[in-house]
Amino acid sequence: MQPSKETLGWMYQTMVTSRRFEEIIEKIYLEGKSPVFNMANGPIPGEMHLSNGQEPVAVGVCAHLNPDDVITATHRPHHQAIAKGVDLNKMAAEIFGKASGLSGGRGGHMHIFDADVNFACSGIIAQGMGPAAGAALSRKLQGKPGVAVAFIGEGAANQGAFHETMNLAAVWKLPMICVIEDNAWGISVAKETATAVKRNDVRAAAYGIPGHYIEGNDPWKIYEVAGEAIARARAGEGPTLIEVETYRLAGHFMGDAEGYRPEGEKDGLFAKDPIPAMRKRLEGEGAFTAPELDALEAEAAEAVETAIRFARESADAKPEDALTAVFA
Amino acid sequence: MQPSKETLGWMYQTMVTSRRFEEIIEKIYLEGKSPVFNMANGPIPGEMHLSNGQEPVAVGVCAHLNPDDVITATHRPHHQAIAKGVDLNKMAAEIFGKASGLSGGRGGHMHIFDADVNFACSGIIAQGMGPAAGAALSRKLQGKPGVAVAFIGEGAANQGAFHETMNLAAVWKLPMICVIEDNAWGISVAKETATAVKRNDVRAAAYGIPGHYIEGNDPWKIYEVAGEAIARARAGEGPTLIEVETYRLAGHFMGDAEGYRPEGEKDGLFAKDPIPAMRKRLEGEGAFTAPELDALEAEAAEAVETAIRFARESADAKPEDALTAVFA
Amino acid sequence: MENERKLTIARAMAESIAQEMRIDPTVFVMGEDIADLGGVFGNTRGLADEFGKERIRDTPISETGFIGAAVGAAQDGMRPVVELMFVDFFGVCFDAIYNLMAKNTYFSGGNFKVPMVLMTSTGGGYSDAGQHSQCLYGSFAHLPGMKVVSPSNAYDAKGLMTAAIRDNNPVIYMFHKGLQGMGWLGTEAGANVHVPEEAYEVEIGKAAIVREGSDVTIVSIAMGVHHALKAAKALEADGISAEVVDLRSLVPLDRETVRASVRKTGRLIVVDEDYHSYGVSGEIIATVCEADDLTLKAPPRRIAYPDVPIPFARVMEQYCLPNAEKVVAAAREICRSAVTA
Amino acid sequence: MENERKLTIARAMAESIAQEMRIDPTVFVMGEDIADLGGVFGNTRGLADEFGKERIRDTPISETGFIGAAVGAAQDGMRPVVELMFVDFFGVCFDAIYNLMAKNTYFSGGNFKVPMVLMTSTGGGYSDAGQHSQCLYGSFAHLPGMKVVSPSNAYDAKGLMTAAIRDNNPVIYMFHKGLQGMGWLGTEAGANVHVPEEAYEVEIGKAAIVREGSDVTIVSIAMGVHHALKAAKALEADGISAEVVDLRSLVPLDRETVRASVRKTGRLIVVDEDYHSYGVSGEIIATVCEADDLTLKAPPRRIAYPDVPIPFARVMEQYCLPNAEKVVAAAREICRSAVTA
Ligand SMILES: Cc1ncc(C[n+]2csc(CCOP(=O)(O)OP(=O)(O)O)c2C)c(N)n1
Ligand SMILES: Cc1ncc(C[n+]2csc(CCOP(=O)(O)OP(=O)(O)O)c2C)c(N)n1
Ligand SMILES: [Mg+2]
Ligand SMILES: [Mg+2]
Repeated sequence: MQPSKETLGWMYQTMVTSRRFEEIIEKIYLEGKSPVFNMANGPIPGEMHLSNGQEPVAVGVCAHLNPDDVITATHRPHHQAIAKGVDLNKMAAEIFGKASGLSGGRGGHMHIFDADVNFACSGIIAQGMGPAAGAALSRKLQGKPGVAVAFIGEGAANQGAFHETMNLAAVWKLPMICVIEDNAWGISVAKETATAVKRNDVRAAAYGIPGHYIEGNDPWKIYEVAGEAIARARAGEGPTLIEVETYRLAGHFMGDAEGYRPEGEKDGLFAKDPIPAMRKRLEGEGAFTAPELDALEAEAAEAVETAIRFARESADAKPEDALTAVFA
Repeated sequence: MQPSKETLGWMYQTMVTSRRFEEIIEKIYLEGKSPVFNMANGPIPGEMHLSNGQEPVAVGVCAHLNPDDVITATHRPHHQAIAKGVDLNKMAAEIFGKASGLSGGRGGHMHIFDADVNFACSGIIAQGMGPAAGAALSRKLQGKPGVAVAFIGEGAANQGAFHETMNLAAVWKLPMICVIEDNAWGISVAKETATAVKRNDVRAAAYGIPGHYIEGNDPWKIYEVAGEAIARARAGEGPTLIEVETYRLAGHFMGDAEGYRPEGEKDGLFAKDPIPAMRKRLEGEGAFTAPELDALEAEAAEAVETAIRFARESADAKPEDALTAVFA
Repeated sequence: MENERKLTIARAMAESIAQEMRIDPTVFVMGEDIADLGGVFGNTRGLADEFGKERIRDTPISETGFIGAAVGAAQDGMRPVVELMFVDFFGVCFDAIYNLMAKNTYFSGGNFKVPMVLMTSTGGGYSDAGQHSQCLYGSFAHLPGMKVVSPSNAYDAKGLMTAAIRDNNPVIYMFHKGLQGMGWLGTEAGANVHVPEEAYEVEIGKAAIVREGSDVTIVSIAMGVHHALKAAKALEADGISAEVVDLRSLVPLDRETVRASVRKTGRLIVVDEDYHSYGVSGEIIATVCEADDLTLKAPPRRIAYPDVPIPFARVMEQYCLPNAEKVVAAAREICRSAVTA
Repeated sequence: MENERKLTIARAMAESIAQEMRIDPTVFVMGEDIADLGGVFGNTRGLADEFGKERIRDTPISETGFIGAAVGAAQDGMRPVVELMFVDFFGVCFDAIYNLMAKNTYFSGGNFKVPMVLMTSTGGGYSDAGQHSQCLYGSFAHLPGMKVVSPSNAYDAKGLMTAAIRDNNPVIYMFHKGLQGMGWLGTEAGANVHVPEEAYEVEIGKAAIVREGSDVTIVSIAMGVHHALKAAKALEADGISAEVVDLRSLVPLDRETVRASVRKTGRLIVVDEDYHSYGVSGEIIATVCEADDLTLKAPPRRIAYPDVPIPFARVMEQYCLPNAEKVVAAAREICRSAVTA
C-alpha cells in the first residue's frame, strides 16, 4: 500500500503544520517566563509537552482515518490532534485557556477533546487504552463503521491498562489499533531500563494478534503498516499492535534540561529530523517540485498563524465558568 | 529432576492433608447454615473457596521451597499454605475466627498470613504479584538467599498487576516465579471467553523470560518444571512464568451451584482427581507400598483433626480487639 | 395490600435494566459473572436469557480495561451499565472511574457526554473480611464529576436505576449486599417493598423523610436507614420522637432536606457504615453546623464504622458495625433534655 | 539569624532520606525519574550520586507493580521510600496502597510490618489542569491503616520524613508542589525555613499552633497554612486576632489541639485545597461541633476547593483555589460580633 500524491502532500503538510504550530507555541510559552522560569506564568501556563520529531506516526496513521473514526491520545497530543483534523483555531484557543477553546479553557493542552472528529485525551499514562476499546466495542454493538486508535508512548506499554485492554480487544475482536510511539524515553527513563523486551511488537503474542515494529520514523512505512492494520480492523478481523521508532526532538516537557540523555544523542536526532528528510525524499523521487512543497508549507504556516491569532484575540475564560460543565 | 522417595511421600501426604483439611472445613462450614444457607451463620462464616483438585500445584512447587522463601497466595490459599508449612493449628483457628488464629481472627480464610514461613495472601485478584516481586527485590538488595513465588489463577493473568509485575521482575532480573493455576474458570467465566490466548505461558515472550505450560495436573511434571525455574531464580537468572493445568473440583466458593459448567464436566474432573491418581502411580511404580501410603494418609488425617480440635476449643476473638493491630 | 408486588432490590435493579434495554438499544451491561451467573448479587439475573451475551457481556477480570471501555462506549453514544463486583476492588480501576469517567465531560467543556452507570456492591456484616466488606461511600462522594446513589429499598432501587440509566452523566450506583434480598447474604426484610411494574424514576439528589419525628433527626443511607428505623421504633417507648432521613443520593447531596429536618428537631445523629473519619458522617454534621439559621439543642452524634480495617471474626465485625442499639443509646444521650422537659 | 540554614522542602526531604540511608542499609528509594533526574520535584536530588542506582531505583511506569513491590520489600525487612509522582495518579495503583500496604499489618494480626513511606506531590495553582493539580487529602485520610502527613515548611518536612522512615507503619507523605521551592513551580517563601543539619523527628500525629490568637481559629495543612498566616496578618489591621493551626498530620488527627484552640477562640475556619465535600473540611468542623464542652460563637466556615474538576485556565483555577483574601472575608464575617464588642 503506497500513499497517493495527494495523500503524501497531506502527510507532509500536516507534519509541517504540527511543527510550525509547536514552534510558535514554544515561543509563546516562554513569554512571561523569564528571567525566572515559572510554569504558572505567561499566556500559556502549565506543562507543555511537544511532539517535535514524532509527526510521522500521527500522519502515517491518520491518513487512513476519517472524522468518524476515534482516537485517544496522551499528554503529548498536538501532532495526533492536528492529523486527526481537530479544529486548529479552537485547539490553539484551548491551549491559551480562552473561552473560545475546545473546552472553554477547562482542559488545556493535556486535555484536547473534539467531539466533531472523535478525539479525546488523557494525561494519565495508558489510560486512553480502555476508552479506545470501548469506542470500538460501541461500533461493533451498533453495527456502525469506524475503528479506534489508541496512541501511547513506549513507556506506557508497561502499564496495567495496556495489558488489560489489549486482551479485551483481542478476545472481543474489536476494531482497535494500539500505536506505540517509541521515542526511547519516558521522561528521563530509557526504554531499556524500563521495558524487559527490546520491542513491544513481541507483546502482540500475549494476545494472539499481529504485531509490527517500524524502524526509522519512516512516514511511508508507517502509512503502509497502519493501513493494513486499519483495513484489518475495518474488516472485522480484530486489533493490531504497532510500535514505531520515533524521536523526541524536544525535552519531555518545556523546561526539561535533559541531563539524562547520553552526550551527542540530541545532535544525532536532529540530523534525523523527519520533516527535512521527508521533503528531501519527496523532491528526490520527483513526486513533488520544490515550489509545490513551498506552497504546502506556506499554507501550513498560514493556518497556524490564523489559529494563533484567533487564540490570542479571543476573550479569556470567565473565572466563574469554572463551576459549569461538570455535568452534562 | 525427579523427586526423591522422601519428597514424593511429602508431596502425597501434603496433598492429602490439604484435602482432608478442606473436607472437614467444608462440613463445618455448613453447620448452622441450614435449612437456609446464609453465609453469615455458623462457626465459619463468610466466603469459603476450596482448592480441592489443585493440590498438585502447591506441592510440586513448594517441594523446592524452604521457610525462608516467600509465597504470596490468593483468595484460594489453603493448599498453598499447607504446602508452605503454615502452622495448621493456627490456620484452622484463624478460619474459625479465634483469638489463637494466625491473625487473631482479623483475617479469616482469605487473609492467611504467617510470617514464620513468609506466607501472605490477598483476596484481590493478582495483587500478590507486586509483593512477591518486592520480596524478591529485598533479597537481591540485601544479598540474602530466597525466592518469591506468586500463585495466581488463570483469570488473574488478565489483570494489570500481572503485566506490570512480570515486566518489573524481568527487567530487574528478580528471583521470582509466577505460577498460574489454570483451573479453566474464573468464577463462572471460562478461560476461553476471557483470555485471548489458549495458554498463558506464551505471555512470557512479552517479558523475554522462560514460560512453561504443564498439562494434566501432574505432580511429577510440576515438580520438575518448578524445580528448574526455582533453581534458575536462585542462580540469579531471573523470573519464570509457569502455567499449570489443574482442576477445580468444588464450586468457586461454597454455595456456588455451578450452573455455568457444561453438563458432565464435573464428572470428568472427578475421574481425574489427582489424589487417587497419584496414589495409583506411586503404588503402580512400586515406589510406595499400600501400607506406607495408608500410614501417610493416617498421619495427615491426624494432623488435620488436631488442628480442627485446636480451633474448635480455642477461645473466640475478643470483640474489642477489632480495634487493635491496625498499626504495628 | 391486595396489589402488592414485593420485590428484592436485586430483582428491582434487574427489572429496571431490562425495561430500559427494551426501549433503548444503546443500553448494555458489562461486568464479571453477570451473564450466565446473573451477577454474584443477582442484579442481572435473567438478562442474558432475554438480551443475549452481546448486550449482557461477561468480562475478563480486567476492571481498568472494561470500565475504561465503558467510558469510551458512553462517549460514543452507548449507555453502558457496568458492574464492579465489590466496591472494595475500586483500587485496581479507580483512574478509569475518577479521572476519565468523572472528568471527561468537564475536560471537554461538555462536548463529550459520559452517560453510564457503575453499579457496585457495598457493605459487610457477613464476615467477608477487610477486602470484601467496605462501603466506601465517602471515597466516591468526595470526588467531583460523578453522581452517587444508594437505595435502602426496592422501590428506590428501581427508580434510582432507571434515573441513573437515563441520566446523561456517570452515576455510581452502590447497592448494599445486606439489602439485596439474596438469602445467602441474609435479608433485611424492610428492603423488600412494593415495586410498580411500569418504569419510573426516583430523582437523583433528593433525600426522603422515611419517618417523621420531632426530637431528633437520624440521617443515613442504605443499610443505615434500617438501623435508624428500628432505633426510631425503640425510641418511641422512651417518648423520643425520631425523624429518619434517607439520603438516597450522596451526590448531589440534598442538604436542604437534612437542614430542614434538624431545624425542626434540633438534634442530629448520622448513621454511616463507612469509615468514621473524613467521610459521610463528618460532611453531614458540617452541613448542619455551618448553616447560619440553625441551632442545635445538643451536640451532633455519629455512629460510624471505626477507623480500622474490617475484621473477619463475627464478634469483632459486629462490635464495629453500626446497629440500632448504638443509635438508640446515642439518641437517649442527646435527647435527655427533651425527655426530662 | 547568624546560623540560619534555610532549605527548601525539596532539599529537606532529600537530606532526611540521605541521612537515614547512611545509617540504615534497609532504606531505599523507588519511583519514576528519581535517579538521574533527582525526582521531578527535586526531593531525591543527589541521592543517586551518593547511593547508586540499586538503592535509588528508577522504575517503569508501573505504579501497581512497584508500589506492590514496596509492600513486599517492607514485609521482608526493608524500608522502602516510594514516590508516586503526582497524587492524581493514585487511581492506577490504589489497591496496592489501601488494600495491601494499609491493611496487611491488620490482616496478619501484627505479624507482618509494612514500614514504608509513599511520598507524593499534591496541589495546583500553576495551571496543570484536572489530572495533575489535586490534593486528595481526604481520599487518603479516609481509609484506615496508613498515616498521612503533609508539611508546610522545610523544618517539618525533614522531621516528618525522618519520623516516617523510622515508623514501623506505612506513611503517606504528601508534599505540596507550590511549597517545594522549585523555581519553576513558583515558590512560597514562607516554606523555606531554617533546618538543623542533624537528623530529628517531628512527631506524626501532632498539630502545631503556628500563630497564636484569640478571636478565630484557622485550621489548615500544607499550602493552606500559608494562606491562613497571610490572612491572620491582614486581619490584625481589623483588630481580629487569628490563631493558626497547622495540622501537619491528617492521620492520626490531633483533634485535641484543634478543639483546645477553638475552645479559646470560639470560632473556626478550615482552609482546605482539597475538594469541599466529604473531606478534610467537613471532618474538622465535625470534630469541633461534636465536642460536648465546646460552644461556638458563630457558625464554622470552610474555604475549600469547590466540587468541580480543576480547570486549566489560570483565571478559572485561581477563582476556585483557596487564598488569603477568601479567608479574610470569612473571618471578618464570623468575627463581626467580636469586633463590634
Ligand atoms: C500513571 C501515570 N504515571 C506517571 C505519569 C507521569 N508521566 C507523564 S509522561 C511520562 C512518561 C511517559 O513516557 P511514554 O509513555 O514513553 O510517553 P512520552 O512522554 O515519551 O511521549 C510519565 C512517567 C502519568 N502521567 N501517569
Ligand atoms: C480485582 C478483583 N476483581 C474481581 C474479584 C472477584 N473474584 C474473586 S475470585 C475471582 C475469580 C478468579 O479467577 P482465577 O484467577 O482464575 O482464580 P480461581 O478462583 O479460579 O482460583 C473473581 C473474579 C476480585 N477478588 N478482585
Ligand atoms: Mg516515550
Ligand atoms: Mg481460575
